[in-house]
Amino acid sequence: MAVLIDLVLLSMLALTALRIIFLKDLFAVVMLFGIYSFLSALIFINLDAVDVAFTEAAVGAGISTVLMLSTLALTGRKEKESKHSSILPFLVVTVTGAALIYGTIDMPPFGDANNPIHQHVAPRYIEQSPVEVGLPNMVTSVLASYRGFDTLGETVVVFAAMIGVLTLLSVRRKEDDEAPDSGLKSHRVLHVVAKIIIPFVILFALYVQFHGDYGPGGGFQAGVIAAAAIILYALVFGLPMALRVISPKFLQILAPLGVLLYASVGIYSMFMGGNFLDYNKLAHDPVHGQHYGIIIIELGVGITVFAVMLSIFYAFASQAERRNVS
Amino acid sequence: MSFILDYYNYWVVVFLMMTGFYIVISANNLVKKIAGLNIFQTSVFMLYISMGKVTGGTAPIVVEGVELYSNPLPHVLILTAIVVGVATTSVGLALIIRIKRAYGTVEENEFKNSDDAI
Amino acid sequence: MLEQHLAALPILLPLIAAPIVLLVGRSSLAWMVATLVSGFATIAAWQLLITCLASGSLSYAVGGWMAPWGIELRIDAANAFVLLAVTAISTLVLIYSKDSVAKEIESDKHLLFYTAHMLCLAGLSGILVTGDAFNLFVFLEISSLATYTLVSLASDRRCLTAAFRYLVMGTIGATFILIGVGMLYMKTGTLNMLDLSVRINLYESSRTINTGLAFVMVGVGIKLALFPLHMWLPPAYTHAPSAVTAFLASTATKVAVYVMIRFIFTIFGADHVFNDMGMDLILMVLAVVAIFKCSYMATVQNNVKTVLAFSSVAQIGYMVLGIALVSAAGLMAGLIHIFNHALMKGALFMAVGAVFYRVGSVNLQDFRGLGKHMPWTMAGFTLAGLSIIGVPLTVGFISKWYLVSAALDQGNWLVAVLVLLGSLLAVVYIGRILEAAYFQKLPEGTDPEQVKEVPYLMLVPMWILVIANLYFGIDTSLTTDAASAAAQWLFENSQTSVPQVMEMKP
Amino acid sequence: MFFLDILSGVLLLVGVFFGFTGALGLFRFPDFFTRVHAASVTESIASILILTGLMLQTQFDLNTAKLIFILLFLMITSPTASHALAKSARHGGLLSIPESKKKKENS
Repeated sequence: MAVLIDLVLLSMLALTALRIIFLKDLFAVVMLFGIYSFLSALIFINLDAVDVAFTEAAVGAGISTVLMLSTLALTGRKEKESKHSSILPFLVVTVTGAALIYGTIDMPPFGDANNPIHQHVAPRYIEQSPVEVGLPNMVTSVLASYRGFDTLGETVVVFAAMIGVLTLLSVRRKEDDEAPDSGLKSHRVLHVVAKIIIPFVILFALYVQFHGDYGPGGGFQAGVIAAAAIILYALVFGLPMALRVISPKFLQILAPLGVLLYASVGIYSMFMGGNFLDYNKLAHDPVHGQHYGIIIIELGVGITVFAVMLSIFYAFASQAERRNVS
Repeated sequence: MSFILDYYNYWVVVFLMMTGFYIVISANNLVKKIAGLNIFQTSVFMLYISMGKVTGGTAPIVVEGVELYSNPLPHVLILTAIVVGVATTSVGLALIIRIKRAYGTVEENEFKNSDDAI
Repeated sequence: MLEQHLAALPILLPLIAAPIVLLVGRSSLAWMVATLVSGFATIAAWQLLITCLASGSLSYAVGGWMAPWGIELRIDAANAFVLLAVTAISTLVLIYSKDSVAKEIESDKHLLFYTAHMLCLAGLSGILVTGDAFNLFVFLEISSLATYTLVSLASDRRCLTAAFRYLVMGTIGATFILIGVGMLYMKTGTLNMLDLSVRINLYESSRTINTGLAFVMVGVGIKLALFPLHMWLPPAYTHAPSAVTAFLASTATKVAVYVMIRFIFTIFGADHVFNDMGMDLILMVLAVVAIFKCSYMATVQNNVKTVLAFSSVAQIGYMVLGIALVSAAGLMAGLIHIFNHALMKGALFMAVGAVFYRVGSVNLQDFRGLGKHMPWTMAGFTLAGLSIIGVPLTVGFISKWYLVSAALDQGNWLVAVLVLLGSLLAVVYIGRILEAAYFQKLPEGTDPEQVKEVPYLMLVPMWILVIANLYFGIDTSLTTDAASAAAQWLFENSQTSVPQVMEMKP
Repeated sequence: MFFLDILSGVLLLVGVFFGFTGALGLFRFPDFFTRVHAASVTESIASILILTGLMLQTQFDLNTAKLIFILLFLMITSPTASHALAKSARHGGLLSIPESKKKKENS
């Protein structure tokens, strides 16, 4: 049954991807990309990667699509016909693809429990992590503890993205501009529904943040969801209102603080005599120490991701505002 | 038949990767290039997740009475990679907005012509 | 406590400094914090190099989890050597950048510049120090994102398209590396580099692993601007702000060369890569073509930054050539050239940045008469330029010497001759600039009062590098010791196929 | 339990049928407004049926509660989304087919 679902989803993915090549309407390209992301999230669920599916749906289909749409609003939605030939790219792709297919022939069979990756390294995560780290969600254990350094790097990547976007697009806040024409002003229904929904979305973000140890979720997903709540607010009530609720300056302080919170756990464990990010040293009982460590660093990740995603959205959205005004 | 069942997943993933890669290198419009880049990366994520699957296993969250779990390590790697992907996407899109403002176009051949070579 | 964590310091210092720099709020304060932190990282790198030369290699288990379950930082002579070059250049560039950045970048973006610089340094150090193949990808992306940001900070609009092209190429490269690492992981079940090398050797020959190797090589090839994949580099280096170019040209591609060395020698094993796959021939041909094609391109450019950028691609050819000679001597020549080229290009780009600071553009005709009006800058440029050519008593000579003798050791006359011929092209492109600077008059209508020497904060770091060019060209003990130790270590461990089998018990 | 399984199966099948007709309508209907109409109406009924069918498959524990919440949110958000779409189209000046015909005749 799983194979059947897999096949259907994969063929839908292939169709979506092929369609994108030939489409000239960029709006449709972006929507199809969102569909592509959702479909791959479904495949991830089918392949047991629930955390990944969650993230892909929130990021690929959510944030990325929103950002692409706001870019399109500024750059125009039609791709122009180009005369340059597509033979060379096709050749490159064929050769690369052939190399990959050649490589697959020797691959361990799909789904076989005797594959090397299920025999080495991973068994310890599966067997020992509930004891050593004490969390039922192995993905969180590996993410936050065994490979916590990767996750620190990931948080820094997000931070670097904010630096990049802020360098390129500056958020300008106009105080005097009292009655902005943005937002879906006449949509009474939307206003009411948004007001009902947004608190629940934030509540859900908190749930995902602190329940990540037990189920799918964690700081990253929570940060994205919380940012999505504010983005929804900005879309419905207009950007200036959102800027008044959470100012960009505040976000620019929040994001580095999240990174520092994460790093400070590592520094603290160094002072307690362990290596960097050694949570065992945080409390007398190593498992408690792991627990504290993971909760704090997940919070750091959540704060940074929330601040970064929101300030990136602000930066993009305020470009669109600027164009509307001029 | 079992040969196909063992590998069909990887083959489709390779096809998807190459579709994304083709869009990246052939598209003339920068936004489409970025969309292609995302498709390329998402397909690579699928490669990783495919290798982590164990037939008959469940998601790697401890449930009483379940013995066989899929491999959590690829999931962790891909969580990180997804975040890296969105970071790159946002910087790329920000660059596109600036290019549009500076050149008035986001078609690669058009702004290539409007500057000297290099 | 510091000794225990020495291996982690070069990453942690800039990594933690980056958010702090953003928070301090004032440009001058940010500059001070960044420079100090970079200086401390240099000291740590120096200590690491000394430790590694004395005692082999260091390992640091992040999070207290033993490899291969946790992430391991692993330092030996090779990466300590490159790390020293990277951190030292970063410190000097930061000192230099105070005035240069004030001139070239809008004042409200200075904080972002220093933050991005710190992130870039953290990423580069992370790539060098980590012993985990996936962790390498993460740090690669940190440094790349920071680099795109840095390149796009310039005021010329062409920096945007350059940065975009760099972003697309860089992301394709990183994704290729991701695919390659995925294939290795699939066959071995591990991501730790040493563990990978042990387990790869269990297979006689596997298509999946060979494909993984090919993808990693192409991905790294993009990152290091190996010849046919170098097209992103000249525009990026040309249009980036001067301080950024000085930093990137002398560090980023070098780190990518190091990654290539690490993958070939530590993970796959030189024997497998070169004898079974025949990579040495491919790399050698590409390297030689790079040297000639790009040196030639350098001779016909008008923008001096572009000249030096093409020269960088050509010089990368020399490094790859050293690797492709497949001998400890060749590898040593490659490693020495990584270090030496960082010194030369750092000094040259700083000098060009100084010219930009006063003249406002860096086309060849703008260099006319500068020998008289900016004597110190142009003297520095001349010495570093002689070093690129490979004149005796400079580091360039040392690199070429070891490269040629490594080639001759193998009886490879052709390569030795080609290396020397390549230097002739360097004479042409450096000579054109010097000719303009010393034998022509300042163009009409320029105010000689305007064109004068740059501030000391720019001159001093430039001259430190110039003097280093001369010093390491005369007293070569440090560079050759470190490089030969590193090359021996890499080469022997790669030959005996199983370096140190680690304890595999949980 | 057998009875519940049958019931849940029937609900799921009917839900899938409605979902399918919605997709068909999305493709086959002539203009924007009829398409939105097809998609939104069938989507609401399909999601009610499918989620109820799924609830019957659970052990009536936390998962059931989660499904109820999902249903509640879908009931609020999906009609709102359709409404917003249609209203924006209207504001943007998009006309339905009879209207555009009338406009043509008038002009």
